[in-house]
Amino acid sequence: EGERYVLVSHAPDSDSWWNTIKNGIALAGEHVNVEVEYRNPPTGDIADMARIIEQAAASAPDGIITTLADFDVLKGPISDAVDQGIDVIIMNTGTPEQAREVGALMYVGQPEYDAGLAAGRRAKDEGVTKFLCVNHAIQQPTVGERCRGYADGLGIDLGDAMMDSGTDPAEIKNKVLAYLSANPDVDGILTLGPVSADPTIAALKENGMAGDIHFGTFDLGAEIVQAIKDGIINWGIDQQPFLQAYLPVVVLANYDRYGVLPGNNINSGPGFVTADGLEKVEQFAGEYR
Amino acid sequence: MNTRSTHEPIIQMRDIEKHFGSVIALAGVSVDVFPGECHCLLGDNGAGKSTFIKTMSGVHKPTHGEIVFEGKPMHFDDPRDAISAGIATVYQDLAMIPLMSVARNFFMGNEPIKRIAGIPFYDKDHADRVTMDEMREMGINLRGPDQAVGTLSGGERQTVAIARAVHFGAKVLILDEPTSALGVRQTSNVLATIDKVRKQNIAVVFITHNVRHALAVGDRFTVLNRGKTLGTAQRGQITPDELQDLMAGGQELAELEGSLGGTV
Amino acid sequence: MNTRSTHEPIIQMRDIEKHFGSVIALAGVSVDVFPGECHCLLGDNGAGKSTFIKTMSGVHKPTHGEIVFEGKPMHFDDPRDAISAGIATVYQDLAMIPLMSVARNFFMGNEPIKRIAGIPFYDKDHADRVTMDEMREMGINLRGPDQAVGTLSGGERQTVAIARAVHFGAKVLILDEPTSALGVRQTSNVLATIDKVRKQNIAVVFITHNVRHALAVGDRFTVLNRGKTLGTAQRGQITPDELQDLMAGGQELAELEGSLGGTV
Amino acid sequence: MSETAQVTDLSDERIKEMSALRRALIRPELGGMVGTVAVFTFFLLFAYDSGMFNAQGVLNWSIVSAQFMIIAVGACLLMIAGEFDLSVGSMIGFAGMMIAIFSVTLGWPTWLAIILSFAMCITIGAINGFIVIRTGLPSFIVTLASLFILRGFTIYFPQTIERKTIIGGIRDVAEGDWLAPIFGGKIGQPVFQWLGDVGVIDTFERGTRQGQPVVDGIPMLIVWAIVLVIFGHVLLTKTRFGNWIFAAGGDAQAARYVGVPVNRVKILMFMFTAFCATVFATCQVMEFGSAGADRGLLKEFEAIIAVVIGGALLTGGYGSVIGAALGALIFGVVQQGLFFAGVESSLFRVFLGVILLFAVILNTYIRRMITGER
Amino acid sequence: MSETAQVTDLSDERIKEMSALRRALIRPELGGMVGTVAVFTFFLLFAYDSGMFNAQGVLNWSIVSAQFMIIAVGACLLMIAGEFDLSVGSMIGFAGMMIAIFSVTLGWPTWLAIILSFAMCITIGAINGFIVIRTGLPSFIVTLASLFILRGFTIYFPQTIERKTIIGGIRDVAEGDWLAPIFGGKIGQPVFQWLGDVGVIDTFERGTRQGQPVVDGIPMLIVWAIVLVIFGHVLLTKTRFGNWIFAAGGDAQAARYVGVPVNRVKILMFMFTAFCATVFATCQVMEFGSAGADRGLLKEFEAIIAVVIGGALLTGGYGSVIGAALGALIFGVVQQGLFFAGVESSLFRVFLGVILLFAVILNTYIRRMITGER
Ligand SMILES: Nc1ncnc2c1ncn2[C@@H]1O[C@H](COP(=O)(O)OP(=O)(O)OP(=O)(O)O)[C@@H](O)[C@H]1O
Ligand SMILES: Nc1ncnc2c1ncn2[C@@H]1O[C@H](COP(=O)(O)OP(=O)(O)OP(=O)(O)O)[C@@H](O)[C@H]1O
Ligand SMILES: [Mg+2]
Ligand SMILES: [Mg+2]
Repeated sequence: EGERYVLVSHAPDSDSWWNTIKNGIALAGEHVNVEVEYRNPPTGDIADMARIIEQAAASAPDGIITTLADFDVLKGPISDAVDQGIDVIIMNTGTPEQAREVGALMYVGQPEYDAGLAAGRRAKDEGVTKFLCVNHAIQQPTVGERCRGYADGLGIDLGDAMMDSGTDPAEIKNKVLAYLSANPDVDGILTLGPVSADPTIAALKENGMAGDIHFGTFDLGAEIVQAIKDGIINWGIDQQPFLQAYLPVVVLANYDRYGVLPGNNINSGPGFVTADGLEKVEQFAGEYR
Repeated sequence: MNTRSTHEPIIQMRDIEKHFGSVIALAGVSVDVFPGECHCLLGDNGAGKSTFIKTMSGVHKPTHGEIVFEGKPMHFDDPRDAISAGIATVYQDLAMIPLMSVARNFFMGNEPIKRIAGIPFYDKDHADRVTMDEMREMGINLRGPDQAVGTLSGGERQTVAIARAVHFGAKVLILDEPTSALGVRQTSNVLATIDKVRKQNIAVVFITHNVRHALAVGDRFTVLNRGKTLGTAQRGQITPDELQDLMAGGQELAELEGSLGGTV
Repeated sequence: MNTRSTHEPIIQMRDIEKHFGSVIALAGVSVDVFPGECHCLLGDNGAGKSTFIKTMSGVHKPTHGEIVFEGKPMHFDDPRDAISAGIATVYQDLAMIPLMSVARNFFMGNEPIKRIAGIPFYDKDHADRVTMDEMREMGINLRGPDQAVGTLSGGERQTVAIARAVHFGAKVLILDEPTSALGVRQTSNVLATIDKVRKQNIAVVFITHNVRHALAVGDRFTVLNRGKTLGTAQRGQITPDELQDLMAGGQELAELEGSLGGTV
Repeated sequence: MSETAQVTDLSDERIKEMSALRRALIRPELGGMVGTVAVFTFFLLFAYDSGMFNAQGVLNWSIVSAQFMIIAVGACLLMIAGEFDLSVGSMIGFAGMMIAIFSVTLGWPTWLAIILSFAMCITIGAINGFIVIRTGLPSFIVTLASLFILRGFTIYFPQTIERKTIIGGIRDVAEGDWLAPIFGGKIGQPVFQWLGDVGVIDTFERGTRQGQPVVDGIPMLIVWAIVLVIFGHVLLTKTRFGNWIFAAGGDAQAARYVGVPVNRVKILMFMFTAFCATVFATCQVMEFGSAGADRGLLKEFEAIIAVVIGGALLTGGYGSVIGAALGALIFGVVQQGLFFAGVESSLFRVFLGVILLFAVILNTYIRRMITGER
Repeated sequence: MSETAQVTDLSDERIKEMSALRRALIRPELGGMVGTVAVFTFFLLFAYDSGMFNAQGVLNWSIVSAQFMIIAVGACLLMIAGEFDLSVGSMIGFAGMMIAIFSVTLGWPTWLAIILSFAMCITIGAINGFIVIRTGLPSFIVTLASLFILRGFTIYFPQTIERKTIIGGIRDVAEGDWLAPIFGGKIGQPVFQWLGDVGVIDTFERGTRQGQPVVDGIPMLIVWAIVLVIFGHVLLTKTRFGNWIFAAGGDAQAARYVGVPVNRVKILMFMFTAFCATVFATCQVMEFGSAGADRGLLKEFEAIIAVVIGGALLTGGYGSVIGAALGALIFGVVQQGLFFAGVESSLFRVFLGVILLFAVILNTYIRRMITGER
């Protein structure tokens, strides 16, 4: 009772996707009656994140839940924490192998590259031949992996298909418009989250390609769900962030209390959300979905 | 000229004190200024001359003392109040804004207005025309009203500043060391301008270090020393040497005169 | 005093021209300066006085003409060269850095060095001591060597600047309008300092607008006008009025004298 | 007197005369104009057939430029008044978030939410100005502090209240509101429909909007940009207040001494900058229907860059709103044009830096010619 | 002469005397000292038992503060010399990326990669300085341009070469290199082992390092910070060159006239700032083994904030390296301390803004007392 767990993410303050994570740990904390904290580097600098993991370790919590946004950078601090006797669970980014290497109990999440690869394969089956990947966080290496995976899944070279879109919605929208008009043979779009997906939806509505062009996206949000319903987005890849946050807390609490631990890693995604069965998603998008 | 002093003073400064934190810049100074006279304010560096005229022109509020303007006690909250009452000041260095055109500088703070559809616009034509005329009158031939003040010489700038003050119907014109950076020719220019202004029955307060400049145009002379006034003298009642002595304090000057030949 | 002029000149400026883009600031000026004399440079605003001494002190390179220093032609690439040759200059406004202490200002560019383990450190003790001594000698009592220059008055700053130049063994001391912003007392102080310096057989080049200041200390007088020299006169060969006339150009002054009583 | 006049004439003879053509050309906006021409020439040559110059393409870079213009006008006037504001970006995020919280979370009418946000942001602008005036600190520091404070609250509020940092659904609650279309609507639809019908503009060939013109109206964003640029230009060059702005930035003390209410001018300019940032935020929120905590990141720099490219002096007292607008145009056209021209998008920053550098050097040269500065 | 002296004496009488204690207290660093005491008091009260003050916790905020110190020293000297550098953050990213590309992608020896990166960055610093000096443009603009240019290349290079924006594996290639440990190593291991053995420091409870102390040495990062602070402080206050730095920033023209080589001083300070940024980057790369395109984001502001909190004047000519170091300490302690105290992380920015504002107001007051400025 009353154990303390810290979740450390690599996301900058304003990244909206992580709200689901916050809500997930908060709910889990209530459910199993433990204290949970969320920490992140304000600008998304992974080197700063390493300091935060060290800081978390210094405050001697019962467990740390963290991402492996950059294995090289985070390997040291995480294995130090493990050796110090703190239980660690890796969530979100990273791979099960890397999680094992740093000594984490388990991995809950969706390896970025693999998710991209799965998306690419599916898009290939659906007839995509040339694509645009809208990257709103070009300086953050992890999300870019999704574009690489997608390209490999399609079996084509990434080339200049990854766009540095920035975060301003009007600029994203107009950059997408410009790109599509300069490259009329593009028949598939991949966005990496709500920040880039929402303006891209607006762009497609504006140039009349909505519903015409193949459109896949990562992560869900209110607008994305609506667009899936409207047939603008073919599918959203749901890595179910809620599970990535909720499960580790529950697992850690139960491990601390009763010594029980699932025997395997948990892949919370990639799950493809399509127009079928959207009510729940719609209701909780951005909050628990 | 002295007959003018029998008029009512246009501005009376009574027992003005001004403290800056722990610095006592003025320790009770009283001066009366009459219309149509040139009142010279003399004194050494740090005597408080600039501080004194800044209280007169609304930049500083006196810590203690009273300003009576045209018979009524006045409280200037900022320079605008003093300017609209008719007190125009040309400050030591800060007369003009170099990057702005002469015309815009000339009308700065008093821009002429032209209403189009009820909206007040800056009347550029009027401003340009007036500026060119006034400047020509002062003997400065501008390349155009849009010429930047930064391209004028120091004396020309002083002249523009004085012309500006006079143009806006000042009743009192305060000049803080207008000649200190000027050459002979430009100094004569400024002194001539002062003379001209005085003859329009405007009161001029003229600050200078230079006794000869003061004597050239002054009607009355007040010497400040370390924040106190050493009294006011009428023109003709005082010789240049007496004035010089008053400013510097006697002995020391004598000592110097020996070695330097009495020409300071 | 005039006997000194028979020596070899320490610095000869031969036919100096200086153009700034399309502006011709100096159109061929020649001046000789002798050790132990005070050479006054007079002239109206914009005559080119500052430009002239800046070519002498290495700030500007002359467009044309030659500088002969102690008999050898010199080419100063920047002020450091001139300073190390022995030409020290006190500029019009830019003598001191207000936020820095007096001692650091005094030694600026010539910091004393103390080697500890072979590493050259700034010798603060020495700098502080020398500064306090020199300042006391000049009649300025500092609160401490760490007092910021910003707290000194204008005259005090000029005095510090002159003391600094003399201290570093200048053979030629150039002063650009050191007295223009000063009161009587501080002016006397500066003039007395010039006199003292001259007696140490240092050549002084003294720029001023004020004929009386010039006559008080000058041995020879060169008048510049619109980038040209109007010739050099010896002390005693010229009256104040002649000098005044030379600076301003005659007629105009006469015109003014009429209305202002001849005391400009 | 004639004597003196002659002397001054002579003095002018020492300076070479300028030809009338040269004098007409040399204006603060010249750098911006040259830049604009250069940029358009470049893209006309290298991206002509990429769709950059058809109706859709033009609208595309116009919108992006309009966004920059809106904040550049505020930043320009403030810079001319001698200050600058690093909190513009955070203010954009904050304003949008406030509208979202008021209208979606609290359920207040959209017009009220918009008006309240304007009031709050303008107040914050005034506080920025007030602190700068009262403490005499450089505005760099003061607004750097508000950059952090505002961004902090923009993240903190929605997170504590709504448990998320993007609040959506504003379009739905704004349905039927009278004020919202002024920021999020379009004008001129009939004209564009007609242009589409007669074939001047392409029409959609497929999809849900088949037969409609590809450009169906001018977004209010562009209207706001034009209105603000005209307003700023007139205010600056044609009114008394404009003269005060120059004076306050040129030499605050000198201006104060001749009776210009410098403090009021500066505070008003801080408020105007905040107003422009809020216009930007409101247009964005109304167009996209959501407010995010990361909106407006780095916009303060982009505004300053546009203004500086447009010929304004960073230290105040000199500049032009038209120039700033041209700077924003250059900025927008280059940013979008690189996509049209197919240049690797991460090189945009490199281009931006290089353009900035060349623009300021050119502008410095022009300014020296105009003002005779040395 | 005694006469004159007396006069000056009198002149001083118009000013109230300061007590000796007060005079001893009033130094440029005072604001930083007061802030440091306040910050530590605060966290000792509110986060004492959170682990913030055990060996590991101390090391944690020490490292973060040391990082800030490294860039603050450079920024401080440059600011005192009258310029500032907004490209520090981009330079950090760029330097790290260059090391990664040279050593991993091109396979060159690590020492060569490090030295080459230093050479490149210092050259870029020199170019920044050179442009500022030659064009007379404000360094704000020039370094803003390099901010964008460098960041652009930092993203462009790895993306074109390696198709990703993060390059890892540097630790592996740096194995056995002679230069790498100077940036990525630790010192004092025996001492800490002993401390761990006697129980002063916690030891690891499991894993390969069981029995070793949790803090097993002082990272070179901290050593570099201390060395740079001492170097900067000595350079500034104890050498001739330090006097020139003050002079160059106080009034470049006046300094030039008395023979101070102002241009050289400024360019050297730009180079030193670049050097500090590269030290930061190299330490980071060597510790973490990878370089990312997002490294160093906003670090330029953090450096400036630390310096300003430490009492330096934004416009140059006044400041102290010790003050800047204290500013960095405050910054680091607050940033990490808020985590220890469990404060919502978005509020960090709010705190930062408020601290910045109070610090500069306090510092302005102190500076006025010291310099007699009005
Ligand atoms: N704003 C201020 N704050 C503090 N002290 C001030 C301020 N203004 C002036 N003083 C002080 O008040 C005294 C009088 O200064 P003031 O400028 O009035 O002298 P002045 O007679 O004009 O000298 P000068 O001939 O050099 O212009 C000086 O000691 C000065 O240091
Ligand atoms: N750096 C420069 N660039 C262009 N013109 C210059 C420059 N410096 C001086 N001038 C011009 O050269 C001429 C001579 O200037 P200078 O400063 O030498 O005059 P001065 O005799 O010192 O005047 P004052 O008595 O006002 O100090 C002036 O017309 C001035 O405008
Ligand atoms: Mg004065
Ligand atoms: Mg001069």
